[in-house]
Amino acid sequence: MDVRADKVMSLAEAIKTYVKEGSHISIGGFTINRNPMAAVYEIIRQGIKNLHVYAHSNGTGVDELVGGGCVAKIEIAYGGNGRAAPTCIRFKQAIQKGTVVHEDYSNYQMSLRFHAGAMGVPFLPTRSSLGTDIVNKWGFSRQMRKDDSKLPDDKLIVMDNPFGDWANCAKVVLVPAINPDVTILHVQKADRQGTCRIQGLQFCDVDQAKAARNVIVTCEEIVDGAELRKDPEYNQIPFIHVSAVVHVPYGAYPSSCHHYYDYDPTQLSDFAKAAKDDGAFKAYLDKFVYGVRDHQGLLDLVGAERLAKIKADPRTGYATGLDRK
Amino acid sequence: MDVRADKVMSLAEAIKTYVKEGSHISIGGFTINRNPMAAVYEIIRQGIKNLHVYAHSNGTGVDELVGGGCVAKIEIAYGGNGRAAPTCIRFKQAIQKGTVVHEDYSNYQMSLRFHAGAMGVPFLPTRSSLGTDIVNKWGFSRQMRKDDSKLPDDKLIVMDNPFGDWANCAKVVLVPAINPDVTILHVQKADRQGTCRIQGLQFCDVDQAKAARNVIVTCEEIVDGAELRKDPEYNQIPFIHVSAVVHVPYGAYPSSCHHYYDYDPTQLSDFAKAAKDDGAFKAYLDKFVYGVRDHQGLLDLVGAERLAKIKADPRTGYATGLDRK
Amino acid sequence: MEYTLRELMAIVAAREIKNGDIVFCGTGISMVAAMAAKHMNAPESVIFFETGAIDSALEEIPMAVADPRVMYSAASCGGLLDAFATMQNRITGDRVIGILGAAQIDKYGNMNSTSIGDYYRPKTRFSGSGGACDVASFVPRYIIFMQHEKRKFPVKVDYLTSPGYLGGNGGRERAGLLSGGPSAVVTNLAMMRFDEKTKEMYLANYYPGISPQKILDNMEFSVDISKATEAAPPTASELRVLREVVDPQRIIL
Amino acid sequence: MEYTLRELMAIVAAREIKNGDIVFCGTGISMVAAMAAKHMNAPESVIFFETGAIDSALEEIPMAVADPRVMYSAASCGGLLDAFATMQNRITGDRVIGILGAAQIDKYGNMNSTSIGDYYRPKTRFSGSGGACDVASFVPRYIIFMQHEKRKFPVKVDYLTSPGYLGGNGGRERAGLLSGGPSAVVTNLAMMRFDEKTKEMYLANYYPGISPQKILDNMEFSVDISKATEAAPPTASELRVLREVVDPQRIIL
Repeated sequence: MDVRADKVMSLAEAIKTYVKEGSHISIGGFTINRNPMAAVYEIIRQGIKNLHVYAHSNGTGVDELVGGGCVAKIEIAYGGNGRAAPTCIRFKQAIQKGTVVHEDYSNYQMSLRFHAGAMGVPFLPTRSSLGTDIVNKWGFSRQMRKDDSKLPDDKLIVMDNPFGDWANCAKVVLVPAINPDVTILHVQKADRQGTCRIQGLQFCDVDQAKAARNVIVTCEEIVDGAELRKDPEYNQIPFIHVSAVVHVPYGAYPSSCHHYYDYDPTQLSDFAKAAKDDGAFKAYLDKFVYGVRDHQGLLDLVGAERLAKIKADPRTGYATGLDRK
Repeated sequence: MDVRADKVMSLAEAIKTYVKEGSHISIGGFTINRNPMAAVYEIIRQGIKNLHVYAHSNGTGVDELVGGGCVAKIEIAYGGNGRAAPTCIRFKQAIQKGTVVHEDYSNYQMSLRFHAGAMGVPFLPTRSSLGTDIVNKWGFSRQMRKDDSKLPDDKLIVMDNPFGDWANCAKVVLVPAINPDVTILHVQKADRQGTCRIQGLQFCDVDQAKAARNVIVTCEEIVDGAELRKDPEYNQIPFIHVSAVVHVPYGAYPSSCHHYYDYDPTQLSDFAKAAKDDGAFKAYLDKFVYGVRDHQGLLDLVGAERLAKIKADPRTGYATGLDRK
Repeated sequence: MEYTLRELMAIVAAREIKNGDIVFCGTGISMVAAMAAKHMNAPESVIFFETGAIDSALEEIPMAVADPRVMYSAASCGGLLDAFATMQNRITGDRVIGILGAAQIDKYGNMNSTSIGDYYRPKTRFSGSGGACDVASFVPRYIIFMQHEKRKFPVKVDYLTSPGYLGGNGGRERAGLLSGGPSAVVTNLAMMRFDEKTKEMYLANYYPGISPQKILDNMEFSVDISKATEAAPPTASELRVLREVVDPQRIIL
Repeated sequence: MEYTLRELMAIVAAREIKNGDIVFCGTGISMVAAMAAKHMNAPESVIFFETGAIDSALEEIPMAVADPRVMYSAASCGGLLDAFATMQNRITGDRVIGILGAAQIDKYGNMNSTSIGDYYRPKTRFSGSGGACDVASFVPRYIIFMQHEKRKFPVKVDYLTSPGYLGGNGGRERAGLLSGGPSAVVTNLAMMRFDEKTKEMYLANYYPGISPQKILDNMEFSVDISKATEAAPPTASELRVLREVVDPQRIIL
């Protein structure tokens, strides 16, 4: 929450200011789309550890954060990444090795938890997951919850419908609100004050932003506020929720950014291949993350030819006919 | 819920098909903006009675429905209409005379009730109204609720936060979902299948639509679906929620429709004046509602000169410099 | 310089707004006060409306919170759920100052905007809560506009629409509400505040030319007048903002 | 005409979709099946994705439900809350048919897509629910894609991610879930359905050239095979839709 007129800063500064060891964070986007990848790489590069991550289906970004050794705990609905990795590979390995403490929810539940945080209520109800292990198995024990004031006392609560059979519903599952310390989004357009316009699907980005104590927005373009205000109904996030605005062209690469560029099937598949082996993965990080100064450095490694291939077609918003095998 | 490709019909037919004696209805818009006035007049003209109305702050439209003798019960947050009528005049009179049974909520609570209906949950929580008469005084008695399966057993329920002090919250008020038999909206643009694009503020229109069993959309323009689909992120209501599409230019008149026309201060104030007196109000209805065949008839009475005065300026979306005293 | 009491009301309220505040406002004089503050003492304040518009340009004064004039050049135009979440959510909500009005108010700042007499068959029906109950429930401080008349300051409100301090100190917390509550009552005669300990209304400032006794005569309950001082009259610059910038058409004032 | 078992799977599932259905689908073969149905037996069906896109044009097959290919020329692009509300809400939800997949399924159609072994330190970790648990909780009928292997049809799933019929007839209702549940399990060998009374899985159709015994050999639990008939092989027109219209790049198939 911040009303300053100019919040533009460098990515390194934004991450250093708002993402701390042990921070509870969430990132925007979904699997292979609009993940704030430049910010994810910067977090890895700055060596920020022990993050508590709230994820619905943030495929690529979350898998790299896990792979980069930044994550201690994760609340998650889905650790998959489309065709490149039906289960995210570093995530899979971390859970199997027990290096990340995890707790499972459904996608709708995670969405509702951000929605509750944005609304300012302690919980929201849903009819999802009754009778399942999502209700029965808690990743974080009662003791761990009691010891940590940043965790609710219960994973979720099953309750009889207090309005009898209203809405023809016998029971509901209450899921607790999430208020991340920081949410990081990548959007197409933002002004210097932080008002954002997202094109294409919004996923949970808006609630993730409104629920967070601080919001870092990376964007393809910084545009004039007056321009955005010509159609205020298309600006999903007003500046009052935003702490930092960072200009990062291709900031979602190698995930896609609708109307700007497609996902890069080559890079996603190279990442998936490297992720399968600890040595290869170290080499991958050394080359693409630690070995470059910033996101432009990574883009230079990828090269103009590959970026040209994923350039969005103006009609469809994606790279028509892209070889995605 | 309807996937037919062409749902265009006349307003008379849409109202006759979906609005019945005793129907539970809600209308879109807010005080002096985007009320579906043509539909409201058609309901009055068709003499449909005993409606149960769910209203947040639908000023003009609700007041005319009450004045037209169509309303038996109303759940409402606000019966005011801006400067023309700080308290809606026919509404005020009906409550004072006891001709309409009423129950009060707050605007947020009514919004949440539609949101719950759209989400398909029996209730949503809020921190609003604890300690107030909104909690203590029920318009509909327990017995009346018990006898009517279309009313929840409780007006609302105060509950201790089941997650302890999570979100620093001790108690919440649970408000029950609303699922109207029919919701009527006026929007700027719709295609023949019912996908809608609203410009300017959305109020509660989208949830009111998604919560309803049937939705009638009146619109300024029927546009090509392919045109709307060029920017699907700006289409707030997909066709699956819509039952009928009706082309009614100036369908919100005398309330405003952003980017098309402003509210008509003269007509609103003439209505307010007439509404104060039973005889004058009868004459008003005889002239503007019963005395015309359809909405075009009303517009003809108003005349081109008055309509020209409220024409929206392309820059601001309203009639700049309009005399509104 | 000549001024009306209504102009002074707007200015007194505007002075309550701090730079950087997020201001929730309704129709009428509350909108005038919020707009005036933005042009006077709080240039970086952000005005928003329950209908979902945030930081509107307000080139012309809106006649209602759904007026298309609140949509023009806003940072964003959402809906009611967005607007109220901005207040219920503590991250943004703790920065909001609300401006409300009512038909009745009691000594603890509890307000009635619903009806006078029996709820089911009232002598006089008003508009009802609208967003007032929500704002009064959610935000840490809010200003209340009132006309100073005896019947409008009763010992007990006929219907408690919007919570002030309920039964006094700790009343909000016992009911489960967020702390906070009304910070000022601005009338056509005076400005009242609430005692930090008892949460009872007291006279803070009487307007130039208005005696504290006249104020007491226009209230059913009595308030402490011992701390009262005279309010500063409007400055020429404040009046200029009000008359030339905020409401040149004199729609509200 | 030659065909692969994977092609037959997609076609068998597509045949389950009725004209006018709203089809929830995920990535991979479920998307192929939904798209095929739209070009075959259910031209007026509406495909939507948990990411919030409704009735996308799908000129190219998406590789994920967040693929920009689901955004192009959709009726609307919202977010996850919109998509799941469409299913949880009975007005639209009762018209939805879901298509899901899993790592394990039991005889009551309960699915595991979370992990094998101890939940806290699993032998194998999968993606987790995603929207699968939500869809299985909300919609009146859904199709499940499975690879037919013994370990994937266990007596008890290691983690119950998405509810089928839980403990059998009345199980969903006792848990407080909506009625409904899985209507078909489509594998690379057969299609199974669930008995109306017991809610136990039974063999409905075995694919041409596959014996019911081979199917039983590939399951840990046994199912009734007495009602089984041979599935109709794909027609030339079905294969043409699949190969030339739905996935000409052979990205999924």
